[in-house]
This record gives sequence, C-alpha cells and structure tokens, in this order.
Amino acid sequence: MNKTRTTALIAASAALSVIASGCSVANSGGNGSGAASGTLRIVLPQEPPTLEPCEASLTATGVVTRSNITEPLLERNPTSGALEPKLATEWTQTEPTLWTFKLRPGVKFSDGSEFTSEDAVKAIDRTANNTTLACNVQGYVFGQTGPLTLAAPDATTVTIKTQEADPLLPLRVSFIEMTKRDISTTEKVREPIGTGPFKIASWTAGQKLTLSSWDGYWGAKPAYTTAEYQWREEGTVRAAMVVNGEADVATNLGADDGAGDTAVQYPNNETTALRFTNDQAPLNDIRVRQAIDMLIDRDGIITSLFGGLGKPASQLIGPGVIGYNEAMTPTKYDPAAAKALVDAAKADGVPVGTQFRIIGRTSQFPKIAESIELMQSAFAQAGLNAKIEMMDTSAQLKYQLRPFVPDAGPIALMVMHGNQAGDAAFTVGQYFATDGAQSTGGTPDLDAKIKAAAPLTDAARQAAYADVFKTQTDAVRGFAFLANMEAVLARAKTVDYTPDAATGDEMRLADFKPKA
Amino acid sequence: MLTFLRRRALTSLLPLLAVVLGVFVLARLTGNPAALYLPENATAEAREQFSAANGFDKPIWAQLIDYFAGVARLDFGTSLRTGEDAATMALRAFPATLQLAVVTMVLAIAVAIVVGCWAALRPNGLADRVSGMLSMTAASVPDFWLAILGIWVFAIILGVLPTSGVDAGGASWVLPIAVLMVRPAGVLTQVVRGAMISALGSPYVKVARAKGASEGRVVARHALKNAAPPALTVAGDLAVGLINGAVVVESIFGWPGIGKLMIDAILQRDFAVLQAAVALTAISIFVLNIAIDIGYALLDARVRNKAGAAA
Amino acid sequence: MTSPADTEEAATKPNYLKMLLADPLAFIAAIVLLVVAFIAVFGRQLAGPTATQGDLALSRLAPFSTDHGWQYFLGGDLLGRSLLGRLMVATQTTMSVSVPVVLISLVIGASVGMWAGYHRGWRETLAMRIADVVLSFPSLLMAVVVLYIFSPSIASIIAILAVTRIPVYLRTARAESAELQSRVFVDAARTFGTPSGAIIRRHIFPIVLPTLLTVATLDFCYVMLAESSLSFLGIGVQPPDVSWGLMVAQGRDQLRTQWWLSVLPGLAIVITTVSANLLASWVRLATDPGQRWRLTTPRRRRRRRAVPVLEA
Amino acid sequence: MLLDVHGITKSFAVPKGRLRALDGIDLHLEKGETLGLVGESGCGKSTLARTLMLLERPDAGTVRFGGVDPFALRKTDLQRHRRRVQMVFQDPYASLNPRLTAAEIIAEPWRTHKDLFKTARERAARVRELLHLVGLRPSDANRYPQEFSGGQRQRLGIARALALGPDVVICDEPVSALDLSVQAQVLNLLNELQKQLSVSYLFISHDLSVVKHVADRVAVMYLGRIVETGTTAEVFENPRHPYTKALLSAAPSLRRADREKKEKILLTGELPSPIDPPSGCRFRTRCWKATDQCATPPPATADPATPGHIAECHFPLSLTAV
Repeated sequence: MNKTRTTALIAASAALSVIASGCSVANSGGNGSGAASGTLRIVLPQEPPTLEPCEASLTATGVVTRSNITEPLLERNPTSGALEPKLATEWTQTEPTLWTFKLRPGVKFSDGSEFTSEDAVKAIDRTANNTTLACNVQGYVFGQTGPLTLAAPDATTVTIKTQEADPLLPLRVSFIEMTKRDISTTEKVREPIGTGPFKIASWTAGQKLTLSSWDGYWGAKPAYTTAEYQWREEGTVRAAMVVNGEADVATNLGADDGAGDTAVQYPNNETTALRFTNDQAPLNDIRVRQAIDMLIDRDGIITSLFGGLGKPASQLIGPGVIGYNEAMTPTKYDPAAAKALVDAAKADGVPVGTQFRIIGRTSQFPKIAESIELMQSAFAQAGLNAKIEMMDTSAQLKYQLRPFVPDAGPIALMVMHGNQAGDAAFTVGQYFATDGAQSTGGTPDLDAKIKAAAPLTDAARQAAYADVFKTQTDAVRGFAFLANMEAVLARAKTVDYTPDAATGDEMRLADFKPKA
Repeated sequence: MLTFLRRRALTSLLPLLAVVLGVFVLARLTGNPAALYLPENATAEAREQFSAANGFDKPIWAQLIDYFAGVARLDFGTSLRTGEDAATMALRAFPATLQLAVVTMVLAIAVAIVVGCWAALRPNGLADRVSGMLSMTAASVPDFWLAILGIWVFAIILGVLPTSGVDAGGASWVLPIAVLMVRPAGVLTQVVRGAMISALGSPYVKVARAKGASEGRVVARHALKNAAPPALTVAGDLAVGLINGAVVVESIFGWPGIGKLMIDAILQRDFAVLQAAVALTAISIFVLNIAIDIGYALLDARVRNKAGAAA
Repeated sequence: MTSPADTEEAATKPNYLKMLLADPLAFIAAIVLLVVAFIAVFGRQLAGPTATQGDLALSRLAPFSTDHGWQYFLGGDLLGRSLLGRLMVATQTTMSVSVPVVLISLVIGASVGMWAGYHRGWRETLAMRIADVVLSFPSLLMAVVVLYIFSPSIASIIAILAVTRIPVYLRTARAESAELQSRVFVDAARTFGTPSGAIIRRHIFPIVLPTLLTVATLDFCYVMLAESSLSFLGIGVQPPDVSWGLMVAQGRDQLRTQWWLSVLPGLAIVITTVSANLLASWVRLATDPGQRWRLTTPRRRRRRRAVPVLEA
Repeated sequence: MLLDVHGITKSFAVPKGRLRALDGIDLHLEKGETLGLVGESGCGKSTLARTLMLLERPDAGTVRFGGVDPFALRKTDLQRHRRRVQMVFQDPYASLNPRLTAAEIIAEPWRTHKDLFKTARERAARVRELLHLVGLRPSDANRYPQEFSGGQRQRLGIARALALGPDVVICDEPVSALDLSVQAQVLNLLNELQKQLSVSYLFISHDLSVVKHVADRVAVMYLGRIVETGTTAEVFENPRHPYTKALLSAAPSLRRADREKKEKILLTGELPSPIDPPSGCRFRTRCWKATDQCATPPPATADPATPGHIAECHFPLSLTAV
C-alpha cells in the first residue's frame, strides 16, 4: 500500500507539472523548423516594455514599433542623412516659425479607419507637448523646444508653429509616430494601432511577440507576412539561435558571440568615451587628461577585445552625423609621451597620485569590463591611480546625469552616446555645454559656439558644429574618446537584409526579403 | 493538527512580512528610478513630475503605508516599465518557474531515491563509491557554468537541443531541468543514502528481515519510509534554494519565470513588480514550508507507529 | 565494579593522520585543499607580473604550450594575461571571500545559537524567528537585492553572504546546545556558580564544535558557489580583482573560440568544492566514534563488516 | 541550625496543568549530621535537591542557610554561599563532562572561584589531595571519565563536590546507579569523609537500606510533602505514618525479586498524579486506614516521648498502637 502511495505521489506530481506546463508554457506552438512560409524570426536582446509609439526613441520599443507598426510623417535616411517622405508627402517652412506638412492621401490604420490631419495633430500633440505621459520622445527630442502650436487647416494639411525658428523641426517630427485620434493621452499604450505594414497579431509577454502584415497597407506589401520576435539577454545565445536555425536574425552581437558565417558587421551609431570631472584633482589638470587620452590603446582594444568591431574615435559622434569633423584624428597610443605629461604635471605640484574612479556600466557594450581593466592597468604604469567601479544602469546614471552625486570626487566615467537623430545638436548641448544634462566641463567660449550653431543650416551648420568638436578637444578636453562602435547582426542564409546605422534603433521589416 | 497548523502559519507569517518589508525598504534605498525611465536629457521638472506621479517624493514610511494599504486591497501597484499590473506580471511569470521547479524536484527526488537506496544496500561497495563520487561532484558544480557548458556542447556543438526558450516543446525543458536538478539530486542522493543506511540497521528493519520479508520489500516498505523525514527536510530547503538557481538559469535560457522577472525588476528599479514577485515567492515558500511540516508530521507519526508495532 | 577494559576502545586517541592515509580519496582531497590554501596565500607572488600586466600580443593564447613560459601553460586571456597566473590570483580572492564568510557566520551563528539554546525561553524564540526570516528567502536573491543597493565590494559581499549563512550555524548550535544545557554535567557546573558564558565556553562549545566544523566545511562549498554566482551576475568581485566565478563569467562569451577561459576556472571551482566535500564527509566519519571503524579497518575486513545488516 | 527549609512549594507548567512537585516542604539540617530523604521516584526529591542547589527558584516558602536566604544573595555573597553547598549527582556517567580529564573535572569549580587557590601548583597539589581523599590514585589525574569504572567516577564526583570545601553536600541518589558491591564502598567513603571533614549530608535515596546505613535522621517524602521525620532509629523501628510503614514492610530490599515474598502491606492503587493530588492527606487514596476525615489536611503530630519524631497523619500508627 505504501509503495503504491509513493508511486502515486510521484505520478501525481509529474501529472501536475505536465498539466501546468500544458497551461501556459509549452503550448505556444512548436514551429522550431527553419524559415517557414514567410515568417521572419528575430531575436532581440530584450523584450520591449511596451510598443507605445511615443517611446519610439527608446531602443527596445522603437526597434519593433518604428516603421513596422506605426509610421512617422517623414523619416531620415540613415545612410545619406536626408529626410524622406513617409506619411507626409511634402513639408515647407512657410514662416520662420511655421512649418506646413502635406499628408499622404489614402492612408489607413490597420483597423480600417482613415488617417487624417486630425490624427496627426493629436499624435504630435500627445508626443511633443504632453509632459504627463513622460514619453521618451518628448524628453529626448522636444525637451528644449517648448510647446508646439498645432493646427489642421484641412484633412491633409498640418501646420506646426514653434516658439523660435527651428531648422530641426522636420527632423524632430521624424521621431513622432502617427497614432489614432482616440488614443489615450493619460496612459501609455501597450499594443497600439498604426498605419505601418504590420499589426500586432499576438503578444505572449515574456515569450514571444508576433506581427503580421495586413492587406490595406498603403505602400508595397512586405516580403514576409509574419514576424516573430523573441528576446535573449546573452549574445552567445542569440548568435547560437541563428546558427542553429532557431531564429533568422539576431541583433546587437559582439565579435565573440559566435555568429560565424552568419555575421554581418554594421555601425550602430554609438560612440564610447571617458568623460572627466574637469574640476577635481588630479583630473583638473589638462595634462593629466591628455595623458589619459594617450594611454588608451584604441587599436589594441578594438583588435583584441572588440574583435575588430569599431573604429578609433576622435569625437563623440560618428561620420554621417551633421557636424562630424573630418579633420580630427584619434589620439595616438603613446605611453611614453603620457608619462612625460604626468611627470610634468607632478613637477608642477599636481597630485597625480590621487585616486580617481573609472566608473562603467555593466554590460553596456561587449568587453566593457576588460577594456576598462586594460586602461586602468596602463594608467597605473604611467603613475596614475585609478580604481574601477562597475555599476548597473540605474546606479551609473546617477553619475552620468544631472543632478550628479555630490562630493563624488574625481571620476572618469565611461559613457556611450548614440546620436539617433543624425545632427550634432542632439550631442553638443547635452555633453559639451556648461549646463548640459550630461556635461561635467565646458567653457563660456564653447557655450557661445554651441548657441551660435543651433539656428544655422546646411554647410554653415556643419562647419559650426565641426568647430565645436575641435574646440572641445583642444581647449576643454572633457573626454577621451574610445571608439565609434560597430556591432554584428547574425543573419540566416535564407534572409536578405543589409543592416545600417539605424538597425539597432529601427529595424524595418519591409527591408527583409527571402533570399532567392 | 489544526492547532499545530495555525500556530505554524502564524509563526511563518512573521518572516513573510519581514521579507516583504525588508525588500520594500531595501529597494527604495536604491534611489529614485526617474533617471532610468526618462530620456537622458529630460529636464529637472520632468524628473520631479515623474517622482510625484509615482509617489517617490514622499518619505519612505508614507510610501510604505500607501503600499500596504494597496496590498490590503490586493493592489500591488503598476509596473513602471510596462505600465501593467505588477501582480498580473508576477502571476504570469510564476507558473513557468513552478513547472520548472516541480519537474526538477520530482526528477531529483526520483534519482536520489534510486541511486541513494542502491548505494545504501552495500555501503562502501563499488556502487556506493561511484555514486558517492558522482553525487558529491553534482552537489559541487556551479549551475551557471553547467548552463553555459550545456548550451555550448548540446546546442552549439552537437545541435541536438535548442539553445534556449520554451518554444521547442519537450526539448526546451531538457537543459534547464538538467542544470537545475544536478545540485538537488546530488545533495539528496547523499541524504537518502545516509538515512537508508541507518534505517536499514534499525531494529524494526531487522525484525522485518527476521520475518522473512524480501530485500526489496524491506527497502521499499520499511527502510525508505524511515529514511523519508530527513530527506523531506533537505528537499524542502533545496526547493527554496531552487529559486536561487532559477535566477541564474532563467536568465541564461531566456525562461520567462519569476527569477528572471525579479532580476529584471531589480535592474529596472521596477519596485512594484519586484515587490509583487518577492511577495509571491515568499508566499509560495511559506506554503511549501507548511506542506513540508505536514508531510513531516504525517511521516513521523507513521514511522512511530511502525516502530511501536515492530518492537 | 565495572571493568575499565570495556571503555578501552573509546579511550584510545584516534590517529587522524593514519586514518587519512588509509583513505586515498580523502587524502587526495586534503592534498588538493592544501595546495589551494598554499596558492591562496602565496599565489600572487608565485604568479608573477604576467597575471596582472597583460601583453595584447598574447591575447587569447591557446593553452598547453610552454612557448611563452610556464605562466602561459594554460593560455592567455583577452588582455594577454597568463590564465594560470590569473587562476592563482583568483584563488586568493575566492578564498579571501569564502573563508571570512564561513568564519564570520560560524562565529556569530554558533555564539548566538549556543546562547539561545542554553538559555531557552524568549532568547531562543527570538533567535530562531530571526533565523527563520533570513532563511525564508532565497539567499542568493537576497544578496542580489542588497548588492545592487550597496555597490559590490569584497567587504559587502562578505557581509551579505555571512548574514545569509548565519542561520545555518545558529540552528545547528542551538539544537545541540538546547540538548546539552539539560545535561547533568552542565547542572553540576551551575552548582559551582559558573557563569553561563563560562559554561557555554567550557562545556557546550567543545562538544558542539565538531558538528559545526563539518557544517562549515560543507558551507564553504556553498559560499564559494554563491560568490561565483554573484560574480557571474556582475555584482560579485569587481575587476581588476578577479575570482574564479568572475573568470567564468568573463570567459563565457569566448566559449566557442577560447573555451579554456571559462572552462578552466569552472574546473577549479568544481575540484575545490569536491575536495572540501570529500574531506567533510571524511571528518564526519573520523570524529564519530560509531563510524570510525570504517576508516581504521583494512579494506578487506571492512567489506565484511560493512554489510552486517544483510547478515542479520 | 545550618539549613532550614520552611514551606517551600514549586510547581511546573506541563501540558495538562501545573505539576506540584513540592507542596510545602519543611526540613532542617544540623551541622555534621546526615539527613536521609526517602521517597518513591517522582515524589519531588530531586526537585527539592535542585531547589536547595539554587537550580530552581521556589514559588513560595523560605530557605535559610546559616540564617541567610541564598535566593536573596548577589554576586560575591552568592558565590561564597555556593562554596558552602555542593552536590553529588545520581548518574556518575552523565554528571562528568567526557571531554575533561579527572584533574580538570575536580579543578573546575576553582575556575569560577579563582581566589581559593592562587597558583597552578597549589591547585595541582589540592587535586592530588582530593584524589587521595576519595581513594583514587594520583596517576588517575590525567584520565578521562570514560576510562573509569562507575564507582571510580562517583568518587570523582564526590571529589569535585568537596573541591570547594562545602559545609553541606547534597547527595542525590549517589549510589543508585552503581552495582551493589560498589554501593557499599561509596557509602563507606561518604561516612569516612563526614568524619574527617565534618560536613553535613542531605542524603536523598529511594532505598531505605542505604538511608539506614548513612543517615542520622530521616525524612519521608510523599507527593511533594514530608510526611514523617525523626531519627533514623525512631523512624525505622517505630514508623508512625502508614506510608512509612508500607515502605518499611517492603524493606530491607525494595528489589523486584524480593518484594512479593516479603510484602506485608500491599499498597493498593497507583501513585496519584502530582498534577491533581488528592485533597487532605495525599496518601489517603492508597491508605488502608483512611477515613472521610482524611480528606481534610492532616495535623503534624509528635510523639510526646520523642518530640522530634513527627508524622503528618490523622491516625498516626504508634500512638494508636501503644
């Protein structure tokens, strides 16, 4: 009897677990076989918290939402930097502070309703002017502009009036995804309805998100009719899934993640750098900062640690962003010269032996810890005293963003800056201006140059911002730049897709095609 | 039995409350998550607005009162990250971990009983020495290491198992369960072996043998029952410890369970979700402990009767 | 009068060294642990500068070749540091976390446990409730929460791990102490007016100690694994310090191309914990008069004595 | 009067209520005498011993030692008192810490009473003296308890009790765990030591023959009360409480084998529960002479001829017999 009872117990618990597994996990379908019937399987580093369109500048959200589920009025070509029509066919600066947008006719939302200027006005208002929603785009793109005044003279026209003349307005508007007029203005929307080529088919939180194409889309029908998103934190696992045929595309891989011959290299907009607290000894001496700059073995790090991904950086943005200074070159690795600078500073009474902290964010980019270790070791050999502190995102942000941690002492902070917008204005104000949200240095002269560059356009704008970058490096040197980063995308042999600089932030499913 | 249960429940309620309270305070000590949720260049006003909207500007005791007032209405708050109900998120993630834990424990116990008994029949025999070495090694292997080795060998080199996820049916379960059960199986095997050796040497087993019971019967009916209580206690501790393993294993295998949810919630300073997940975990451990106590009491009573009858 | 002869067996002081030599597995385990202890103390000096100063030219050097000196026998890591040297330095860090954790939790847990068990009453209830609170939540998760709040450093790792391990010793010590405090020789000591602290020190502690040491040996393995897990999650030992767990974590990305970076430190963890486990089970036998014969009787005789239950 | 106990009661909380272990105990002990305390197991003898050793605190009643209440003493006064009262325990196996050597066991009290001997040499010399005194060899000093026989261990226990030079030694069944042959040796040792050191003994035993051998006076205990006291001769030759009579009728040996043959007065019924003892005379449920009157508290009656011989009974035996 007792034996049977034990057996029964085991059987019962096994049955229980089977039933339980039947309920929620194991039933999500068994299509583990290769790219079947127009389904594109994508594996991302993290699950989107929501698909809220006004969070489109948040990488985890935007990479799924932008141009797939919802679309903006216009979009920036990541390669040329030019703005191209999307839901607006043309836009003109009718007055210095007034922009007029003509909408594309015949565009429908995936629920069948018409897209009109009323929807556009509501969407722009909700994204740019609504501060209670605390949308990422609002803070990132419109934080400094002040509220926009919107109007819809007719069903296909939208006008936007700005507080001051703003040559960047169309670029800013390219971040606003169009949503329906009845969308909530008080809460973020998890599963939005848009005009994009795809709509949400199902979302099993924690497991899988499926998008499917719909018939009424205004543009060309995408090659894949279904897209399945999954997410895995470990780069090696993402890569292995593509290599094993469990997924077709994996993003944000490092060189060592093992994507093998499925790997495609792409620049990912990001630039890494050490940012100094310029007012704290020993970092308050420009020679010490120059020495640190010279002690970073950029080529060594990129070759040995990044596996060749990335280019040594000379400034905080990459080529292709308006304002990039072609004339600047990355600092050469020169320990001897660095040592001489440190010694000179020491001779002048600078306490070069005072400890400073190198603060990094855990897993911010592949091999960040090793890179910092290599730097720290080089600093030590030159007679500097650095201590490494790795933190999680939340803790690191306290050092990266104002208000800074008080009395934190001298810090070289590892930052990674991505300029998604393609214009230096989105970089210099934050990082170089004396009162910038992420700035710990700056001079009045530099502030004036930054201010003067803002209203300029075209070549003048490019020249003015290029000068800002040069001045920062020569006169302030608040940063030691590491690399313009690159990443690897794993792509199954059956898929045709060429990643570009925007892939990490906006992965357009329409650009994917099955390989013939 | 009922009084016993009531007293046990009351005394266990205190740790449960203490854990929830402790995590609440600790989590708040990590600071205001405004920087995480707002864009890098958000204005100071935006940050203040965010704090006020989520109540982070209040003193911690006021937040605590608000929180427990909410919990009393079964409202665990909403996730900062997804805007979803925190309790819903925790409950959605929980079954995945529970299934993993239950299957793991059942298999670990089964392995432990078979191997442990086999080893105990001939202490210091070849089987005992081999299984002893294996179980000791099993109890000593770091689970995260085993997980990445498992993916490397079985998914990448051999390609026989999926790397991760829950999509591939039974095959998805193999690696996470294998990794999770190694340590419990190793520890339990040693416990079962030890308990069985002493049970097999006890007087009433001798009586059973003297009465001519077959060896299989002696092991299955008499000794095993006597060996069960210590194994049960250890199994309970191991089941609690499985949550530890789940944190690591779920992260590596992309298993949508409560361990991963908690780590993500900590990293995201998503307090409501962390609180809900912790409370749910604490409650399930609370229930588990009571179940173990009941099982222990039942087994104990039966063993005592048995011993009395045999003497 | 009872003959003193029947107590002879208990009287002979066991020769532990001889017993250790008689058990090859335990002997090897002891040697391994001695080597680990030696490396933990002198590893940094022995390993030399290649353990900390890398040469990017030797980055990802393959193992099992002495072309670049013995330090590079196990290959090089990403920064071109010798893996063998890194392992030796990591031994020191790993031990300098594990040993203090075990000692601190042992001392605190045992003291409070003996105190609570000796006095019974509210002291016992209080101590056990606190232990329940700590034990009622997975220790690793607790450590994760705390370490994200107080930035991870060796001191904070030791502190939090020690806190989570205290109840293990507390419970053991309390149980034994509660039993011992009702013994007559403890009553006898009370009649001399011996203060409770002195009774615990003289009469309770020496008897509880062997059990506690066995628990500590096993717990040592647990702590090593916990430290590794924390380092793996990025909140344990911080670079440029290095522990075995951190090495496994840092090497995991290279598993496909430089497997040794992750596999060898993992092996170091396994070998050390298995050795500690083996020695713990040997100590358990050796200190238990009823089981000691297993270690003192020659193998052939042991077989026959080992199965008396089957002959009964 | 060295030790005077008056009206002490002590009860313990047990699952079914309160167990009244001591219920108004009166006794006294003179310098140099041996008081034998007799009673069945469970009657409260050990609780009394533990109370006198200050291991338990009485609920009510007074204890006076040399006129001082030891429970009111603090610190140094208390320690001084502890030296004067020592105890020999029933079980010589359990009362000695197996991890200490004989010398360490004997010297243990001095680790608390540090001022008794200043130097290690003095202590070692005193240990040798004490070993000699209790009939052990100096070479035994470094042996462990488990290397001794039972009788030797009890000698060790006695030596330890004497280490502080007490005035009173409470012997709680000191020989009941020993073989018959060894019992006599230990009892003789105790008698011998009393002569040499003029200590007083409170000698607790369930064995009348043992008590008769050592005691000057005897107190008989039943369910937490002293039912009869008197000199050894008075009590043994002329018992006045029916319970004493019944006990004696089973003597000289209470051993199972002899009992049936020699038993003259067979006690009927079971020993009542100390949780719910009978009202009035506690013995009335088993007493062959009990009447309804016995349900009221019995008077303490003294024999006019021997005023120290007191029995708590409504119908004392010798009064009616004479």
